[in-house]
Amino acid sequence: MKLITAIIKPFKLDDVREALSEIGVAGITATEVKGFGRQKGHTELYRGAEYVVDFLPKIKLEIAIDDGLQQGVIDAITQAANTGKIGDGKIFVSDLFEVIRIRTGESGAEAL
Amino acid sequence: MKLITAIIKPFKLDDVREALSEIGVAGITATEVKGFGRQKGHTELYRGAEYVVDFLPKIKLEIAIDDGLQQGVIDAITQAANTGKIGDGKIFVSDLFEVIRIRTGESGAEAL
Amino acid sequence: MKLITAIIKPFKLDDVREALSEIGVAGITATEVKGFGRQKGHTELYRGAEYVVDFLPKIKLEIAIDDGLQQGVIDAITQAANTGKIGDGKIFVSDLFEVIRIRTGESGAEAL
Amino acid sequence: MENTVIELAYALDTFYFLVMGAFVMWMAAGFAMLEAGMVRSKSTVEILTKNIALYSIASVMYMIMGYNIMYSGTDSSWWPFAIDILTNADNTAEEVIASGGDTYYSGLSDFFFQVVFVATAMSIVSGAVAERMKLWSFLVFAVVMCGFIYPVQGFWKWGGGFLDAAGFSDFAGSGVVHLCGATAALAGVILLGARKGRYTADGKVVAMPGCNMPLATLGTFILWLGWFGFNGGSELIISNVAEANAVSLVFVNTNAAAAGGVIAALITAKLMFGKADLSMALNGALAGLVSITAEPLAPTPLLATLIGAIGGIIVVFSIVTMDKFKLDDPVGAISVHGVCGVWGLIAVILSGGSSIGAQLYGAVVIFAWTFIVSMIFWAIIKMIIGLRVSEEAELEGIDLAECGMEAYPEFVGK
Amino acid sequence: MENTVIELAYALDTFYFLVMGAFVMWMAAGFAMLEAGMVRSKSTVEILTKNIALYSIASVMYMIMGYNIMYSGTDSSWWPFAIDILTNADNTAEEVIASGGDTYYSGLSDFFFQVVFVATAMSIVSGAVAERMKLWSFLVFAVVMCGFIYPVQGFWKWGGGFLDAAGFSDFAGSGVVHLCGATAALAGVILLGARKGRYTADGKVVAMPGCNMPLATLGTFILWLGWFGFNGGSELIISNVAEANAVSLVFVNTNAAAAGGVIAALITAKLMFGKADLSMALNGALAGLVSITAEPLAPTPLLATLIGAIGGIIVVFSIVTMDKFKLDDPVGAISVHGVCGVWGLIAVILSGGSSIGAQLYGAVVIFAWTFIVSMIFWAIIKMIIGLRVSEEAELEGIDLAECGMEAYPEFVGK
Amino acid sequence: MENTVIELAYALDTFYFLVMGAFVMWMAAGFAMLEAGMVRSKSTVEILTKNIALYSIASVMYMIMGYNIMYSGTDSSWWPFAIDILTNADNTAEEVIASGGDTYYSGLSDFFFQVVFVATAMSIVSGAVAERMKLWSFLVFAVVMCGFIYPVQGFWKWGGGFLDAAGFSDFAGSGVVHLCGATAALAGVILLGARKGRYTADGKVVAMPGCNMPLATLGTFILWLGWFGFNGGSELIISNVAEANAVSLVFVNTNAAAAGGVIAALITAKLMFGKADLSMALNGALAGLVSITAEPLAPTPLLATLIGAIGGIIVVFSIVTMDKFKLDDPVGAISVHGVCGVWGLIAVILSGGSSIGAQLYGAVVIFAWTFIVSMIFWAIIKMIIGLRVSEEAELEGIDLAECGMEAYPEFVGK
Ligand SMILES: Nc1ncnc2c1ncn2[C@@H]1O[C@H](COP(=O)(O)OP(=O)(O)O)[C@@H](O)[C@H]1O
Ligand SMILES: Nc1ncnc2c1ncn2[C@@H]1O[C@H](COP(=O)(O)OP(=O)(O)O)[C@@H](O)[C@H]1O
Ligand SMILES: Nc1ncnc2c1ncn2[C@@H]1O[C@H](COP(=O)(O)OP(=O)(O)O)[C@@H](O)[C@H]1O
Repeated sequence: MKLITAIIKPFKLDDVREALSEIGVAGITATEVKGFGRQKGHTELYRGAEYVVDFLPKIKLEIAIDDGLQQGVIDAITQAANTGKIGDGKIFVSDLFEVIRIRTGESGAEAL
Repeated sequence: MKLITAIIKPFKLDDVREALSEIGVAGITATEVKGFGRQKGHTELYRGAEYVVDFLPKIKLEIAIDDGLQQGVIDAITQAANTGKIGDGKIFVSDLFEVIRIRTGESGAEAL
Repeated sequence: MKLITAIIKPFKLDDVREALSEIGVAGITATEVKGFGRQKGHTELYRGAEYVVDFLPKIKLEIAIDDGLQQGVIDAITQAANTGKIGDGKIFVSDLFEVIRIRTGESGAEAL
Repeated sequence: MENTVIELAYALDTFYFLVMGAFVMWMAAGFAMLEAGMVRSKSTVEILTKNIALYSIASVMYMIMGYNIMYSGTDSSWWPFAIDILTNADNTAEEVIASGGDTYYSGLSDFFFQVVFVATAMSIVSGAVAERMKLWSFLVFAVVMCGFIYPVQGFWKWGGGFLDAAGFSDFAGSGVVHLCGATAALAGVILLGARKGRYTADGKVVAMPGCNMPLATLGTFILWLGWFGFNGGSELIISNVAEANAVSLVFVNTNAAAAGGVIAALITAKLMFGKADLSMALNGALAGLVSITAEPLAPTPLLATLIGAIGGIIVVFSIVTMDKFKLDDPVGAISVHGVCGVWGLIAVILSGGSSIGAQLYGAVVIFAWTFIVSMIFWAIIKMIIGLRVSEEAELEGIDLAECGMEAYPEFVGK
Repeated sequence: MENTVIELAYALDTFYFLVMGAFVMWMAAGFAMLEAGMVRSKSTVEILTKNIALYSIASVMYMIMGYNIMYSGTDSSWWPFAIDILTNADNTAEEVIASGGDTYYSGLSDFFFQVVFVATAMSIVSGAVAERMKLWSFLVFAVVMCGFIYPVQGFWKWGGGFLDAAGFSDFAGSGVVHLCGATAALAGVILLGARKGRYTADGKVVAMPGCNMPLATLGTFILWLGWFGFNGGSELIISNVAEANAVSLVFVNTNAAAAGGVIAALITAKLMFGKADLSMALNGALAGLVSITAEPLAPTPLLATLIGAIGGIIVVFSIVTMDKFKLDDPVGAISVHGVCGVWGLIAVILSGGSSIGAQLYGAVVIFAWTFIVSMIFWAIIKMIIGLRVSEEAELEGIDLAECGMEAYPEFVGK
Repeated sequence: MENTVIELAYALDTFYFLVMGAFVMWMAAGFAMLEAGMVRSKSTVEILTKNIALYSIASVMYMIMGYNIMYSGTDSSWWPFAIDILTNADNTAEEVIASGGDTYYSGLSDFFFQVVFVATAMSIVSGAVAERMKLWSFLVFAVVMCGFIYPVQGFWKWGGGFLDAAGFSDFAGSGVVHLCGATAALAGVILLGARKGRYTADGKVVAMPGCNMPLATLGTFILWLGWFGFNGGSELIISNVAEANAVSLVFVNTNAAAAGGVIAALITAKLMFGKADLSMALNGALAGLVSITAEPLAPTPLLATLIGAIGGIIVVFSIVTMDKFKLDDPVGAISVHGVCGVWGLIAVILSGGSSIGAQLYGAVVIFAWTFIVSMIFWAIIKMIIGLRVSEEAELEGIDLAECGMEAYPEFVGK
């Protein structure tokens, strides 16, 4: 099994969720994160003092999947989250050793 | 070493933490996340317009452990976080290559 | 490729980001997390009832890097985040199977 | 010429009454903010809805029956019933002049002043039953409380009923308003039970911190301001030197008592818990205010400060004690308004205003009436529509269950 | 001696005016909080900035021209123009005494009371165009609105112009203030368009929940309190029995209408949507207040409650209907102040205060004037500096783009 | 009959005094909200605690000694000492009548009005030392400030001391209240030092954005409203035509100056920083208010607007300059109340109210007295219990260290 971690722009969340649902992904865990990268942060102002906000709001999605879905998930995210502008984000893929569903105790692919 | 990632219902946090402490887990990192899965979201209302909240509040726990503890941790979480209702969450297990304690620079099992 | 996950004290974020920039890290994803560990939480009070806050605010950094950078990143974080007091945090290293840049579709080291 | 002066005095007293009434109306916002600050975020929309709805229900119920019950002018000292809907008729200039100034304010201004009082009494209830009571059950109780329970005991004292005849003294309502509201709240809390998880099986108290302390502080300041109207307006007249002085003294003493309450509660909390507990300081202010409400006109400012300070100490111990009895009152309303209300009634004797007997008699009567009748109505509501939201709804937050809305949809973490 | 009494009456009426004016000024805070609570967090700083700035602009523009236009005392009933800057001259004691009391309040107190009214009208606009309009475009419009558009139609009614002559009745401004403000808002909203993502391509309405419901509730309570000044002060005099009674009745009816509005809106929402929608209850309170504003002096309290209640029902349907027409009004200002403003004007006939013809005539004239002239000025501003922030700025939040600042820099999640 | 009129006038003036005093009391809530909005969330509970406690301490200290010092009626123009605790005695009707109306308000109403002024002065201090000063050290200073430092200089001007004799003019306290409070704050800030991390080693200013801008805005509106009482009440009498006009003019000018301050600060900030900085607009409103406070009765409304506007410009530059000197003032209190306080004193000469010499003399005396004596007391407190919380406590947040409580336990992110 694989864990797909995607960092996306917040307002793309709904699009990505729909794209993933369509290809049969049953579960997603989303986290509000702050990203630092090529995309420049912005300058804010408070009482005459400027300050740079380097870390921009992003959403991190974690999706555990069976190996076979990997390419489909990557494609779905790459399409749905793409705006073509810097800061669209990244997808990371790593191995998952085991998955367990807490409610039933099922494990492996059944637990997804 | 292994990294155990568990998605649980928020109000189960204390129970799980206690269960883990009992079996000797020394550290946990918790993140507030939003989960999408079999458990249905709810419909909210604002000024006559309904809207669906698909993503439900969950807590993600990350626990780095020595390989030997794996089954114990999984069992502890599975029991403590179980309500028997949909949405109890998942446990993911993945490999950890290395662990370092920042304060001392210790690494490996000693750093846990 | 590797994924370096570091749990640090919140007020060390800027120092660590700078240290990482200096050694050429181009991207970081940060998450506000709560940590439980050797560092004791504190007791708060509300209307005469005490309650213990076990989970302390921490920042989790996730940094995807090419294998070669691993030691440099670990050293940079270990130095910049160190206060010598309990609770400085941990660094976890795990394998990354694949990385994709959403904007361009590039993958592997190029996507970092 | 003389008539013009009488009219002018009437106008001044009426205006004074209206302004004081507007200050008391403002207390509705104070209760709303205090309670919204001291509940958890998942119960915030519902408590706000309760607050604005209860104020509205109080306005309507008191208009169609409560005011008439309370000031019926009946001969009976026990059973005042006389339900007439308020009209827009008022004293004519001729009547006022003929009275030689004995009729000194507009009847409608009196209604306005009185209606905001019943809303205050009802506001006390909402805080105590927060986070778990069904919205509509609460609103049904508001109908009964504002239309019936409160006005009847109000009649006994302020309408010229038997409590008044017995020498019971209650200037602005430590008993009639605050104790009455707190007693209805107590009956509700007993039938309702504590919030889930508030007390552990082994008897420990689990803190459930209020989600927004600035709002709670704002609410307290609003109430403090409003109290100048509450007590200051209860002199009912200001148009001569003696009365103007009296109102001034009431202002000074009201302020002094609140100040005493804050300082005493803060120090008590510091000594007992080792920290300067803001939530206790806020309750201390209100405790001081409730304590002086039964008699703000006789004490010197220093005595008023002490009366308030004792209220501030009492409230800290009372809140801790309530928890011992597992009476879960998220905002401390029963302690602030009930326990300190009784203290306020007793404190009247410190400035020689009444006898301890008369004061206790009044307290017992108000408590007994309100407790028994409230209990009956709460029980009826419980039987018919239930008092409490489901366990699941409470856990998830009463806001979603009852109002389908979040108070802070973009912020909340846990 | 008699002169002293005349002076005293003048002092009382002036003081009454000032206090009522201060209550109305306080409504500026009410609008600011209501709007800040009902927008999303990323648009909060900007809406706050708009609110404090528009109040300031209103104060200045009305001083240098608006007041003179509105109360020019010209013979023309159409075109009042007379621009004099306000001075600090006022009635002398001699003049007052010579008038035998017909001059009964300070001219400057009148200015103060009037200036807070124009700020109210302008505040209505800011809520409707929230989250997407450029700050400075809005402020330019504020200059025109407060210096010209509002005062001209105000002159037509309150300055003794042709609407007044036509028998059109509007006690405190359901039309002159609320309908006028809402109409300017409507013109702005039409030219501006809806917030991005508010209506989907297939016509569905996307809820954009307000980020801070306690603030919205606080704002509503502030407005409720302020409205006692708004309506109560519009009697303009209090210094005799009849007038004191009148002001009292206005207070009672204003409160009753608001209460009726809350209850009706809450029940309507419950029946329509199945939940007790707080945001509708809040709008219901304001709807009730707007509805009674055209005539708070004639109805009985019960009728006032009903007038308010009908306003409360109307506002729920109106808000839902606005969305059908894709008129995006984040706070419901057009429904509350415009639709209920018209209802308020019509409701005058329920207590026999005017004819339906005169009332509709007034409503149409105010609407037509304000709509056309506002549209022209909005269009000019749109051409020259644009009305709307860039799509990117709107998405990221207008706060950063316009004010460079976050409202809740430590809290916001999404 | 004549006596009745005198009594009536006394009642009106007293009532006016009480209402204005209540408005000023409300400023305590304004400071609390402003400060709570402009500190970081981890320092919010503590600043709220400070605010409610300082108000309480001011009430008590002024009652037991401050009021007597300030209005001792002593012959000495330097050293007024006379400590009597306030009693509930007041003018009798006979005295008032005998005075022929020269005694025109209740002595207790005067106390009430004065006591809220000292609380204002002390509130200024709390904002400037926020986020790092020990709670109890601050409260000890409040005891000294309200009981001694403030009343002594207050006596010099308003109690009939030497500053008054010198022709120094300060209508409502640009100097006596605002400059005094700001000077005590400055002394505190100097001894206390900046918040950790506020200025980098290489001299850069690190912004520490306030955590809740709606609260800060609410606070500003509250202060604006309260200021009508602050300035409007300082006329002390309203019961004849000339005085009623005077109070009206004060209201108009107070409002105009605040409006001018907002507009000028907003434009200045836009020009200097490129964005419409809300925090500066808020400070601009207060700057305008402070600027007009020394003389709101002589200028025309247009001049008042300009005086306020200049205050609004000054405050922006002053805030930026303070940071150059590493004087860390989280809410800008020293700039708003101190720098603009001096400007206000000088602006008196614009309407011919005094000479520049007398005004500077007054400013220097107030500054010197307050600065030196405050410095001494701050230093003593520093020696005995310390002024500053530990570095660790400051980093973690002063709320936990001092109050053991979080302001927003469910929300805070970073
Ligand atoms: N090496 C990295 N490790 C972890 N997260 C990264 C890394 N590089 C980028 N990110 C995340 O992806 C987001 C977008 O990256 P950025 O470089 O701004 O633009 P792009 O996605 O177009 O390459 C960042 O805000 C950050 O959250
Ligand atoms: N494939 C998945 N990848 C990542 N997270 C998942 C996945 N499936 C479920 N989750 C997480 O687990 C939570 C519970 O899953 P859900 O399907 O609702 O019920 P259950 O735990 O009973 O299977 C979800 O809210 C989500 O956070
Ligand atoms: N085994 C673990 N798994 C996951 N996170 C851990 C673990 N141990 C510690 N942490 C994280 O690291 C933080 C610091 O750990 P702690 O034991 O308090 O001190 P130290 O870093 O000095 O060892 C914790 O707050 C927690 O977030």
